[in-house]
Amino acid sequence: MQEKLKIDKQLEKRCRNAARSIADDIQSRIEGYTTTAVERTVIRTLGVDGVSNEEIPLPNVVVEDVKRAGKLDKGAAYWFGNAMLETEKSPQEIAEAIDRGELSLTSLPERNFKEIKQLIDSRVAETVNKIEGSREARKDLQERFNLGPKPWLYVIVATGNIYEDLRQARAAAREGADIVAVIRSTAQSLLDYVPYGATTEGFGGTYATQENFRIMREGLDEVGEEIGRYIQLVNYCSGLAMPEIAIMGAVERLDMMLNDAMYGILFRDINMKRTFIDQYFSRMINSYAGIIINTGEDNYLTTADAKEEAHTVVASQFINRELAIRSGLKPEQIGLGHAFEIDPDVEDGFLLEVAQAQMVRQLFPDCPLKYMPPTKHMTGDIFKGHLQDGLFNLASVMTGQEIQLLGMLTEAIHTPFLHDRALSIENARYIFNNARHLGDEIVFKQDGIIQKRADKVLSETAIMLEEVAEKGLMGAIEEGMFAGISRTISGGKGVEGVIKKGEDYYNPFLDQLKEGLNI
Amino acid sequence: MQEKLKIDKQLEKRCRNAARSIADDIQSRIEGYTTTAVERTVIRTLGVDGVSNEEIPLPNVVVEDVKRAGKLDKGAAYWFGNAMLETEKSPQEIAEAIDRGELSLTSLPERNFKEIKQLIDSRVAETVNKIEGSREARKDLQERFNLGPKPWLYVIVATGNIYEDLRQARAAAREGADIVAVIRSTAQSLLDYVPYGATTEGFGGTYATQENFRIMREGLDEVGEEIGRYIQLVNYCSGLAMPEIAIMGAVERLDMMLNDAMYGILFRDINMKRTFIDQYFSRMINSYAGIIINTGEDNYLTTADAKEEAHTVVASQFINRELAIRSGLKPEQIGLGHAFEIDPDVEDGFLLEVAQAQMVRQLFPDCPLKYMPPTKHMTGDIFKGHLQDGLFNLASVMTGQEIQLLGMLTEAIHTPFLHDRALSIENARYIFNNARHLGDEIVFKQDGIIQKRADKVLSETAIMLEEVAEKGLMGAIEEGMFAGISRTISGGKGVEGVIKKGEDYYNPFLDQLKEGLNI
Amino acid sequence: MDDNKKRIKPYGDTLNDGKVQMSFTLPLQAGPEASEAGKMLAEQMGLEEVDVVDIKDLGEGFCYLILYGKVKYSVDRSQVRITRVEMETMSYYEVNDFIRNKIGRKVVVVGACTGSDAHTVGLDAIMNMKGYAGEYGLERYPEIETYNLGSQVPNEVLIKKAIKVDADAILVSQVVTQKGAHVTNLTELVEMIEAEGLRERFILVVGGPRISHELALEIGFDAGFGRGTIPPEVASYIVQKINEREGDSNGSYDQIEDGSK
Amino acid sequence: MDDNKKRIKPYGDTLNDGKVQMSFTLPLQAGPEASEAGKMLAEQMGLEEVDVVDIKDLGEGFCYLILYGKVKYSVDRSQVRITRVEMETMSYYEVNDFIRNKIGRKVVVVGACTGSDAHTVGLDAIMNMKGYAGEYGLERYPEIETYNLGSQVPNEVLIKKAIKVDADAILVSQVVTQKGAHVTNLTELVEMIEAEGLRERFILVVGGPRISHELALEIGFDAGFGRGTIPPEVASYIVQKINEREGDSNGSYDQIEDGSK
Ligand code: B12
Ligand code: B12
Ligand SMILES: Cc1ncc(COP(=O)(O)O)c(C=O)c1O
Ligand SMILES: Cc1ncc(COP(=O)(O)O)c(C=O)c1O
Repeated sequence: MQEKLKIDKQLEKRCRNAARSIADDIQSRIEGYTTTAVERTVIRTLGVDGVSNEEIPLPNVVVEDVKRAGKLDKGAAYWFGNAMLETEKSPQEIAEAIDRGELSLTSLPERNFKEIKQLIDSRVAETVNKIEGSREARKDLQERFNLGPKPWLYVIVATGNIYEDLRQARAAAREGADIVAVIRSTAQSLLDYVPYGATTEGFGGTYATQENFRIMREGLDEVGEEIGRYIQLVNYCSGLAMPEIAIMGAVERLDMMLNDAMYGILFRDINMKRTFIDQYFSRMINSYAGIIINTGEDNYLTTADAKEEAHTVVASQFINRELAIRSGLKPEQIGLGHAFEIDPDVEDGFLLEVAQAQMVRQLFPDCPLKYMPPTKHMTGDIFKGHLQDGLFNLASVMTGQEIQLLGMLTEAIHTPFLHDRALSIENARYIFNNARHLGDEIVFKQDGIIQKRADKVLSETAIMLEEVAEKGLMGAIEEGMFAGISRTISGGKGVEGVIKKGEDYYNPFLDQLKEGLNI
Repeated sequence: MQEKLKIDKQLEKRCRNAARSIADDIQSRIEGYTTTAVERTVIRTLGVDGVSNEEIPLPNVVVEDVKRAGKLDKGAAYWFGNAMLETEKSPQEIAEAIDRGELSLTSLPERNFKEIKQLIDSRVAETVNKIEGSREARKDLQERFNLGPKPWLYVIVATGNIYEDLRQARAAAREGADIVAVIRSTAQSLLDYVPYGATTEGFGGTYATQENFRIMREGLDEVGEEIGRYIQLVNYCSGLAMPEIAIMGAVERLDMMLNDAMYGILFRDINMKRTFIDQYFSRMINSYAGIIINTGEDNYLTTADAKEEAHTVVASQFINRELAIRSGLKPEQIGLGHAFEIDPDVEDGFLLEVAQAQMVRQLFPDCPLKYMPPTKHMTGDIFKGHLQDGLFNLASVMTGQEIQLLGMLTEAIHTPFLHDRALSIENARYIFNNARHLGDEIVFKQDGIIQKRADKVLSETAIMLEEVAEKGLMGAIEEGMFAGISRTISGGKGVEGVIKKGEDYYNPFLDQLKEGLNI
Repeated sequence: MDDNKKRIKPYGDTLNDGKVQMSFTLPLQAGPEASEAGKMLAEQMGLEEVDVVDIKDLGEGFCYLILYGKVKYSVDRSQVRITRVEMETMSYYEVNDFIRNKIGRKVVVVGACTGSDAHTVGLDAIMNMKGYAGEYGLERYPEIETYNLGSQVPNEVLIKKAIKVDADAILVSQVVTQKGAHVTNLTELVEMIEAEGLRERFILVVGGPRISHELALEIGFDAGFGRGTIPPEVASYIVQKINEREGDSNGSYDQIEDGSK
Repeated sequence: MDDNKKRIKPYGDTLNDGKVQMSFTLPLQAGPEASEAGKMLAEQMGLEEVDVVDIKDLGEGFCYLILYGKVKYSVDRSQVRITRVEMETMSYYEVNDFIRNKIGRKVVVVGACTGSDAHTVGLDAIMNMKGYAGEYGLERYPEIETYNLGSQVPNEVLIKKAIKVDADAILVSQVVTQKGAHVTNLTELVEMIEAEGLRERFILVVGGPRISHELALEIGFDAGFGRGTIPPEVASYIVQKINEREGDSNGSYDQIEDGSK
């Protein structure tokens, strides 16, 4: 296919170089650290699950026990392995004993590290095998059922009740949805743990729990079988418990995870270091599990203006991509985010959207793009809103987007009702089918509005990335260069969970992942 | 601007040649005839108006009087002028006397023709001056108020009550409508007369009467003044009283008239000859009055399939254009009709629509195109319907259409409610503004779906036109070549109103129009 | 059946939440007064937690409101009565066999779009050779003789024709319904037929996108067919009805009020 | 005022025709039963001539209906009561002058998105320097001292801060309203403030796209601001309210139930 836009190769190269140096810098700053969330994840891979009487998840209980003793710098796995050898109890029993106050990991005699490592490594290997099993199962099922044509129709469910969510998801799948995301309850990202079990209450969304993942997976596989199409399941790998969610998703065969390098920092005021460390680790898990991540650049445009700040989105895409690659994610797993958020009153706004979508398409030809619908400029006028979503769908099919999060005509009013979603799917199917090959048919004029817009945004992107490279990403965030939001390096939630690794830090899961991913 | 489609000049030429010979043939077959409707129109130009006690319009009473005597071949004007000289009464008094049975035009002594001609010609000249006055007034007002940018937003009102219509029209104008058409009551086209006075009842539309025209004109001028935009007024110049409506519209300053060479024949089963004669005459009036005609090719697609029969639309456009030119209409007055009527389930249907719209645009660059919205495939699903209208609006702005009849989301349900129209206008304004220059930005691929579709339709058009030229248009209609509807030459309504002109046939209005139009 | 399932309520995202979307125009300028008036109206309609999500001034003293709310009413499922044409839908072949075996003569059908209605596509879909939605039209049935009089046929003309060809059934299409045009038209037809004492002689069928069987019965027709009707449905109804009237009357194919569950 | 004008009814294309569009999902499969159930429900809501124009099966035993009808109810215009924040909206300059002349000290305002709500854009629109819709935010007002605590602020933290800076007014933004989250949150705040005996000390203001003044009063706030609020409205309200409480109390700016016409 002929390139529809001319991309200035020089500018593109400058962007890539700057992004590379930004990512390398971040990597070098986080390498020496672990976090409580990372450690909890390792503990989970050993088979600890469930909650205490006070509903505190046992992985938290375990890690808290080591942290309290100030000995997390060796890695929780070390202490836990030691306890397993010493007590000859199962991981679950050990965790329960700690919870009851009968055991403290760091007060046991220390065994030989080799012995510990042998035991723990083999335990972890079981979990790693499980993940591989999920990945294989996905491959098999996708071959058997097929995936729908792209752009894939991505819908959200958000009733707060997992059983209601499933019902709505099944209905959506039958109507043509390819991907279902369960939106999380409003405050979950700030929880420094993962809730447990099936949940039936939540605000604006449903808690992400392992059991909820399982229920949805099972239900979607059932409906997939029925309709002969594999339905992809999505959740959020973000917030203070990010890597734990990653492992849960990997085991329960989620297919995509919202997972952005900066979202938590900017939009949830989570500490930067904490975020980058958790990010790196969780992305390795996603990578290994064959999960596609969805980055969240769309969010910038909810606080910044989409016309003025378009380049910040592209800059962030370059950065997200470089960081993701450093976690072993393959390009086809990096679902870079962007959005259709220009004020609908802007003359030729559609042209600007097409310019952006097409440019991003050409800049990242091997990444699946996650395209977000108009949200900020949606109003109570559901009829106009449906049209805004229609143009969004058209821009998508014209520019070859891949993961199409469907807009809802009631975006400004409430989380989607059953029929809102049905109308959205109808909208996308109608537009996609009616303009299926429009993208192949047209070429953009050399010096037209679209080409010029793309040129402008790309050159602003290069300038911005070079500035960020200069300052370092953390410094750039401090200065509010993304989404107009500024966060300090030492501020934000979860900073107390960042721990400097000791010389003898041991993380069996990290090691096995690195090995498996060849990084 | 670069031509977006390649048009095969050879094919185009074949089409034009065939259309020319078709039109010439029709002209030669109608030249020797007049109709009762034409004669009534002449009588109206002399100042006869109003209705009898039985609500029969006096122009009908007058022409019936001559027809009964079998003397219409001389032209009603001759007899009427004679009576004016003989009785020294005013035209209105004469008409009333005939109605009371006190006078029969053909039983008076016959005066000298020169004398008659002198009197009548000067009377008719007054009416012609009035028409010129309207045309000038339009020009002045359009200069003072401006017209909106194209595509012009064309909406319909159809409450049945002229006062309610006006109210809805004013609201629409303020919301952005450029053109308002008052849809006629369902059965009016079959009335062999024009109702009289302001009317407040009608089914599916409002009667076209001179007073109704006046009321709307006045109201729209008022709102035009208020918003600083000239609002164009439209009605239907079709059916058995076509030329009478033309003269009424000319005087009351309508700006557009639905006026198609074949609509009445196909869709109202009106006799062919009658239609072509009335057509020719009424188009001269429209031409002189500076009125833009709207042809009705869109209607074919309500009974025929838009994908399969697209070439019939183009063929008819060539014919309509040639016939119109023979009535003195300038290309910029010939609003050729077409429609967005492909089944929404057709893959790439939008591409086919764009191909057609773009091709027609390039084939008739000097004619304003009247683009009709989806109707047949609209359903009770108003949300999907609103999107169908959205793609229609997009096709229009992409291909430079000019007269955009707005689709209504409730098309399949009821004649438009006030808010249906408001939502339509909002739809068009949103799409037009958002994609204002999209048409200038894109070029269609050489061997793409769009180009190939245009090629195919044009070549089918040429073949069809040559076949029609062979058979003659009347023969082609007999064979059901348009809209799949077949009509016989001698059948249909109003055939009894076709009269062979005598040697000494006199039609002062026709003569003056011909002179004025240089034909 | 448990009580919960018996009472039907609208659903947004929680069973029986009663969520309803509504829109209408009020003869008021857009503003807080209109918004409140819209809310009050919705409350009279049984809506709770009414939220006027959009209000748009339309000029001329009107405004358009879009609102959401929770309706407090529910429908008892056991009370839902459907009035529908009761018959067994047969295929093209079955209908023809039925006529041959049970009626034993050709069935004659006359159709028209009456009054000022010129929408022929629907009637043609049922009557013409080509048919609709992949199903042959009545004209194609070897055992049915059809007369399609086309558009804008006056009621007198239709009746005259039906008498002349000794029709079994008269099919009327009515598409324009604005201001009740169809009701006037259809009532007139029934009255004219009754006045001539011919009501029992014809099966009277009406169809159109806004026609329901219920309405047809009210007006005095035998059956009404709405949106999406296919020819074999109409054929099946006619032949079964003829058989019921003339023949071994071994079943009732007429309207039945049934409380389905 | 003539009676005709007093009674307000929806309008389609004829005055008082009562035309209403509605849509909802029912927990029934698409089909005649669901269509009839939808019609019955609409009839309970006071609709006549109900026409189910579309019905779509959504799977899982649900279907979606779109319908039109004529509502028989009307609203007596003289009975329409609007509960709105009663005050004179002043400009940026007028507000600052008002503070200087009538209050004679800086006005202190604390704002937050409380509970789990992280939608800061609305509150920022009102409070931040930049403002909204071309109007400066409160932070820009030289006579107003502002503290914007941002998102997901627990009620305790907000109250503590308000006490600490001796705030005149507390501004709360609530955007997430699903399952009544905002009501729980707002009620808790009022109760906590009352429990500490501080209710009279603060002017309590809430805002958000689904917030109405009426709701705010019900919950125990002093005022509520909805969609499209601009900063000077909020500033005007606060300063007038302070003046009324402290000052020459030469007018009532509080909520007034007025029957406007
Ligand atoms: C095509 C069309 C036309 C064509 C008709 C061409 C023709 N030869 O039929 C033309 C352009 C001429 C036309 C003109 C007008 N139309 Co028109 N038209 C339509 C349109 C777009 C589609 C109708 C259609 O063909 N449907 C397809 C057929 C297959 O469906 P159907 O009719 O429902 O038929 C099915 C069933 O109902 C049933 N059925 C129908 N008849 C019968 C009969 C029997 C016996 C049985 C058993 C079953 C049956 O079976 C069929 C197959 O399933 C509709 C809008 C729409 N999308 O529905 C407007 C519409 C019907 N028209 C409308 C109007 C008002 C007019 C005009 C009166 C406007 C005017 N004032 O000029 C004119 C005049 C027509 C007249 N005198 O009647 C309105 C009617 C509003 C109302 N509810 O009263 C509509 C709804 C558009 C609108 N929103 O304003 N129209
Ligand atoms: C932007 C946005 C976000 C951004 C927020 C970024 C940020 N920093 O604020 C992000 C992406 C982070 C986000 C996340 C979520 N969102 Co959100 N979001 C929106 C969106 C698109 C726009 C809101 C907005 O910025 N409006 C513009 C501002 C200027 O308008 P406003 O808020 O109405 O404010 C005006 C007035 O209301 C008033 N006002 C507001 N506050 C105050 C306070 C005072 C004191 C006063 C006087 C006036 C006042 O004045 C303002 C100016 O006029 C809306 C949809 C929409 N189009 O409305 C959904 C929406 C609000 N979000 C929603 C949801 C559910 C969420 C999530 C909970 C989803 C999830 N489970 O993950 C998350 C989590 C957020 C959380 N924990 O609260 C729902 C809420 C549904 C409901 N009614 O309960 C909405 C309606 C979308 C939907 N249909 O589902 N969201
Ligand atoms: C990348 C990314 N992560 C996470 C979230 C949601 O996070 P939270 O659960 O904090 O609302 C979003 C929201 O859309 C997102 O885009
Ligand atoms: C060209 C043309 N003339 C006339 C009409 C309307 O004619 P009637 O008044 O016969 O319905 C139409 C209908 O759309 C039309 O397209």
